[in-house]
Amino acid sequence: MGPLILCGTVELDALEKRIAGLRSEIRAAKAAGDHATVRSLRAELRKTERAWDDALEPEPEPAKAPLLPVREQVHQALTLLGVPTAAKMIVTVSEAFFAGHITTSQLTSLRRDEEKSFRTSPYARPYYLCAALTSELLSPARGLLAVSTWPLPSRIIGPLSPRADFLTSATRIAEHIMRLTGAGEDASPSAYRLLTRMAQNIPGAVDGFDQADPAQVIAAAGAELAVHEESDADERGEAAQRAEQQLNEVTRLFGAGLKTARTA
Amino acid sequence: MTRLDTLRGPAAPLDHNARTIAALAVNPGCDRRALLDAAGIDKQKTATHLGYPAPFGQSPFAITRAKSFDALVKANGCAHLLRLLRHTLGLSISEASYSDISDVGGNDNHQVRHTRTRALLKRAATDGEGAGTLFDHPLLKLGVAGHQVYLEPAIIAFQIEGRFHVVEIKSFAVIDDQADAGQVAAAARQSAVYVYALRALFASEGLDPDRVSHDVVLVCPKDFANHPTATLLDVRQQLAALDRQLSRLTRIDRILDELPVGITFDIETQSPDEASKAVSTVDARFAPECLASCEMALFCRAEARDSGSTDMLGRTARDELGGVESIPTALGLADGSRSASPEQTEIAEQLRYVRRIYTEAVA
Amino acid sequence: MSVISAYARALAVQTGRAQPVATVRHVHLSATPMVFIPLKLAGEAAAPLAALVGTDPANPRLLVVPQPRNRDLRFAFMAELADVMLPYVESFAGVTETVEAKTPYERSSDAPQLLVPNRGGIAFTKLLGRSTRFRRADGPYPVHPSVPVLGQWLTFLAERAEYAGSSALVAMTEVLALHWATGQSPMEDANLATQLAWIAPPAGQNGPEAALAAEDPLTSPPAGPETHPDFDGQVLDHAIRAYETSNSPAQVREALRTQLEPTWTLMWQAVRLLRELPEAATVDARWAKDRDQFTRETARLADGGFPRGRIDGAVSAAIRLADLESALQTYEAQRAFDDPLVMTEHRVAGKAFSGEVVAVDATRRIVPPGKTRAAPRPLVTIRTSDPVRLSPGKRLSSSRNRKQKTEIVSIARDLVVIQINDQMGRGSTPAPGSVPEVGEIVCYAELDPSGGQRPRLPSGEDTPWTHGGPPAPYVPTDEDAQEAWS
Amino acid sequence: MIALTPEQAAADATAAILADFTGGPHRGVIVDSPPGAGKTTLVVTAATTLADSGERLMIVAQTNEQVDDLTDKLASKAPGLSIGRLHSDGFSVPSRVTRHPGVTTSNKIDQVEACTVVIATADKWAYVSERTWPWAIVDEAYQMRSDKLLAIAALFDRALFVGDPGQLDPFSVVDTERWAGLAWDPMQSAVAVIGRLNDLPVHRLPVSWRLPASAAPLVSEAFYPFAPFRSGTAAADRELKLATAGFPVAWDRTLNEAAATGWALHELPNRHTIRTDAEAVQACAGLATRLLQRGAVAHDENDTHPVSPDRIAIGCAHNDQVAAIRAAGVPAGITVDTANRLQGREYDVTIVLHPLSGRRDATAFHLESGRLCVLTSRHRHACIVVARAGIAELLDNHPSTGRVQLNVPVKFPDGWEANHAVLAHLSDHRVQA
Repeated sequence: MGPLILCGTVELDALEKRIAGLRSEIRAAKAAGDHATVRSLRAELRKTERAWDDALEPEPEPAKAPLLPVREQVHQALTLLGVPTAAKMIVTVSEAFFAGHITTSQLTSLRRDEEKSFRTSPYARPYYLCAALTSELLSPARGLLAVSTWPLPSRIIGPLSPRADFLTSATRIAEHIMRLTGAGEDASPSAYRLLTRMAQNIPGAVDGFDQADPAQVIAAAGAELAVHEESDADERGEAAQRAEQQLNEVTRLFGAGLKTARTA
Repeated sequence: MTRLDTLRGPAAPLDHNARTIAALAVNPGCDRRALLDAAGIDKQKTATHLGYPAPFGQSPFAITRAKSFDALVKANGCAHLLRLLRHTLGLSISEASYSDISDVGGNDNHQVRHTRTRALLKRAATDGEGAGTLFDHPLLKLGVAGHQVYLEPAIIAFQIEGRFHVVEIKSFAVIDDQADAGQVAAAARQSAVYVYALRALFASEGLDPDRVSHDVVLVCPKDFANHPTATLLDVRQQLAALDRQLSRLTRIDRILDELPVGITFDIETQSPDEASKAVSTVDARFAPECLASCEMALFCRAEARDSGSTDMLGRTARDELGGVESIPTALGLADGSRSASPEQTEIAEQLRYVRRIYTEAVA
Repeated sequence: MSVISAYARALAVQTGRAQPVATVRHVHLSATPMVFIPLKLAGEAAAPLAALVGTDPANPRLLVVPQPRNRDLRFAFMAELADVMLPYVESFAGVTETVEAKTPYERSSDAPQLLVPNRGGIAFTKLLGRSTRFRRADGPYPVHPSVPVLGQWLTFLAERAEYAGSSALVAMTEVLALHWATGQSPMEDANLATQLAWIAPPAGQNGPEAALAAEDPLTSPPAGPETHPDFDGQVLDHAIRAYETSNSPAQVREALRTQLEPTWTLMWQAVRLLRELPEAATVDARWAKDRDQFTRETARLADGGFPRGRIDGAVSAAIRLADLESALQTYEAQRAFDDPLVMTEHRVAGKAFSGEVVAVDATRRIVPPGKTRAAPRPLVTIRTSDPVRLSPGKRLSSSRNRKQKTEIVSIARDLVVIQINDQMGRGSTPAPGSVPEVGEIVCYAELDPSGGQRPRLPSGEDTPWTHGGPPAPYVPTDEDAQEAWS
Repeated sequence: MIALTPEQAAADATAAILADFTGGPHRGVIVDSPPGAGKTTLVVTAATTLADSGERLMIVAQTNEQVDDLTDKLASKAPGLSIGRLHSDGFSVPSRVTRHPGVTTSNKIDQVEACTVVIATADKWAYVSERTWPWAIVDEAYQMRSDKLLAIAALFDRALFVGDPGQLDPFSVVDTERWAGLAWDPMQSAVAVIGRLNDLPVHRLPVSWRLPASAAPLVSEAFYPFAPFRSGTAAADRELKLATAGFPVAWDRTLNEAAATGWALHELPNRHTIRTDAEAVQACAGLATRLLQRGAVAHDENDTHPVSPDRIAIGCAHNDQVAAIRAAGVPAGITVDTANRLQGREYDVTIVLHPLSGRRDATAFHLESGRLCVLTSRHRHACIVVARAGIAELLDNHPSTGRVQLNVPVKFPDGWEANHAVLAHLSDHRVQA
């Protein structure tokens, strides 16, 4: 590492000289009232200062390569949840239960890639990560990912579905924690944190700032779900029927509408 | 091509949004600002062209924070929001429906979204219970100075028992039930614009506009955490002020009439000097408070300083100086080097007295 | 603002330099003040980002939070701050003096003084105190034991700052504005760099030139607690990313140092300027109050006192309001009696007048209302050219004897007749010197340095039904200590 | 439904209040009373009703003048009643109080506590302890700061709070934002704090006996938008006559307009001035002088009397304006005072120096609705407003950037709106000087 430091010092000296030079040029330009030059010099100054900062620092190590492919980690999380889910939640669940390390940015183009793959060779894969469909227009619902093998009604999003799906996912997370503890393992603290956070938004699911109890969450979420279930199921069923009739095999998975890909 | 288009030049007009409309009430006495806004001129670019870039901006950290808080409140089918509404307004458990109007089947065209907004809200208003509770990203429309402006509200409209509320999500903190009064006031002014536009929509659909409540649901982070909390904010006073400001926009014609023929503020074809002369033909009403809110403020301040205007000392100082407009005049009256006009007799007498006791005390 | 300060501002514009609005220094300046310049992360309520702090102008301590969104790093920062501040604060607790009073008591001979750049610095200090004083060293989210102690002291100092005339925690721009009128607006005076540029422009520059130059965020970064948005976007964001990848805070430190050091220099320049002013007569008495409160807080904390609650109950709010009003009334009066330049503000408002005594009826005796025996009530006639706007019966005080009560008897053109009501000794005629003499120049004002009396209020547990009944006494809870801080 | 006469409406309201106060389940009853709605009469009636049934009672008012007025009226109405007037050391009680044989005055509570009714200012009551009264009446409760009530609330079991919600709010010279939003914010009025912390019945007196038919609708709409009231008299019941015809000059034209319509706006040319604008000051003093010179006679539902100096008041916003107007030569006996000190008082004719006259910018102080409300609701016959032109523009140009605190009930009306409403009305009565 010796030579590197030496090199860095030389580089630092040069940069410092340049910074000092730029500062005096800015002062001069300012005194002359040449605002345009001041602005461009300032930008240059900031760039140089950053370069100086960077020169002071060693290069960051590259992140470790993932063990499972991203789409499989997503599938894992979605299978646990059983309902169309937004990227952020998928990431959180993956981390809490599967020691996953995907980031939301890795999920942004996932649906588009899956669609491309499906169009090229339909049903070549055992499952596709696909869209949820809005009940009224059967267009892809913004930001949600689903699994192609699920029954169509569960991929439909009606007005009550976001709430119903939230309650369902809370229930399934609680059930999974109970499965783990039942099997003698314990869920991670982040799994409990996630459950507690969700429970705080379900009436009667948790007391104050306590950690949520899975059984209590299941009971409370079930109670509220019972209120919405029927109308939500009706809406979804009706829309699913329409989708079966009106959509082709691609749009049934990835949604109808003008800008399918863009809204992914 | 209207005179306002001529003023703006070839650049496309800036869109109004709730913030710019709310800003109409910030310094309504300023002709310069009124005209630039009415013509849809980019004040930021204009000020930069004139050599006085705006003295403020927004930190990327603040922007990120605002976005992530907004996402948090709406996450999981608005789970946080439903909790808050159930708690503060007694929303019943069964009312949990959520419609997103940020696009219509993937189409985010303004007209399409606005039509959908109207349809959904009308249905909710006429069909009664169960016909919709939360409406995210409604696209509203408002008549401003004679033309229709689309408003892209970062809000949710919300119905409870036939009354509609605006939900405003802001990322400033509510600590021990108090929040920064300046930021709350700004939020109230902006929300008032949405309430106003929503009421206009109701009226045009033949619905009672009073079904849109003047109580806005303000959602903010509580204390030092990210946990959202809701407070009801009564915006009746802001609505009254907005109503009056909108009705006064017609005075633009009066300002235009006083302008030299053919004048333009176009910054693409004019040099900074030329543009600066042109802008100066419209009077500004500079006050130091402008520095926090108007992109043109540094230009206007320099103008006030060059002319020795008492405006640069602040509104209170100006009032204390009995309305004398220039600093040299005030000091001239004080030391007697300038004789007072009849309407300056009183302030001159006071200033002479002030000068005498001030000089004695400093000595 | 009065017409006096408006005039002084106009004069500043004309002369190109700030003009005095005080002839003496009205704040206490410690021999070893601690300068504290905190910065916060934009968009967050109270996420500390950095601070430059210390008592030695040549040796500031830079503290930073390399990733301000990380709660553990924030508390590590607070622990570090405690490491600087607590030894300073506690160093004053040991040395005391005995105060001669009805019941003599011990008072710290000196007390800590914290100087922050502006009003925002005080508000942020208060928030830092609020966000740390309920923390605990044990339980689910433990912090370093010094953090809640620091929180208690920051809260104490921030609450002292609400009292007029306290010098325990002082915003520099406000102190400067108390002594100088610049040629810019009061709003712009909240910028320490431009304000100082008007007061003491660098050689070769006048005030307005220097102030304009000092608006450049590159040479004079904001004095906090907010940082400049361009700095955030172009420098800080980058540096924080570098920390996340490298785990080395060096870049963040360097970036923040550039933002803080110019203000550090300005703060000590301001201290030097203020030291040049002679101290006003009553500064010492007010500082004694600060020392009293400091002594009490030290004792309270030594007894394991709870952190102060989040809000005042009905009774404590009423008591505080009365105390704040009394402190302000006293301070306003003391300042005017200490400083003829401050008194001009009251003279021009017609609430005070200055003039020559032209007649004295020293032997006058009357039976005062409600009394049965005659008592000396001398009359003094003063000729003044001030625009007196007081009416008969108004109570006045004067700097010649601030305790003496006088009242206006009559005003006719430029002649004001006042009656002296007390402080004339026990004899049947006034004691020598207790009544002004003909030819003396005197100044009387409708100002009461005594601060009035605090109304008698019930104790907290006796809060009546009208005010919601007795509140539950404040006991810190786990919930307070665990309050999420993300 | 048959419309009630003003007398019936007022009697019904009083009966309901007394029933609620003496027989209801609440510890407190709030009565909102618009200007001149018979607040004092209500207090006297409530006091005598309680006293007649053998109950002991304490009365709280805010200033010595209010206490003396109440004592005088109470003693006149019920000469047999034993009344204790408690006052501070060194205060000389005026003869209008001491002339009543039933009144005992003292600065010591033990000298007066045996009286059936004990009456004092809130400040004096704060020094009374270890005694309680079953009943209390708190007068001018909207002027009373919440912390003052806190100091005396332990003295009574049940209380009637009477006051005018449209007048000036209590204020403090210190920054009180720290308590903003708290239900017990010490800066609120006594009524606000009891109302927020207790579920108490609120009654309203529906008729103004002071304000003429020409003024009640405007004052009601501009300042009491959610608590409307009406005038107890019809237009024909009140008449203001000027004995001499006057000259065709501005002052006389203004007086003519005021006499004919009950309102006049004496408008001076638009100009920014210092607070003690000499022309405006001169106009205030001059109009008052001319009014006396022209021999104004007031005819009302009770009698016909000349408008003597004690029936005229000049009101303004600041003390220095009061001083300037007094110095400008106002005939002896005419009241000149600030809005704060005119609260609760009544005259035949008032002359008002508009708080916004000659200003370039308005501050919250000058816009406060309570200030304008007090100034424009003191008269039985006519109100003359003196102002420079340009107030409409000032209001239009006023930036609405005020601070908003969470959980603080919005105060209605907003000063800005109230000012607009009054100005719009006055523009129909404008006389240009």
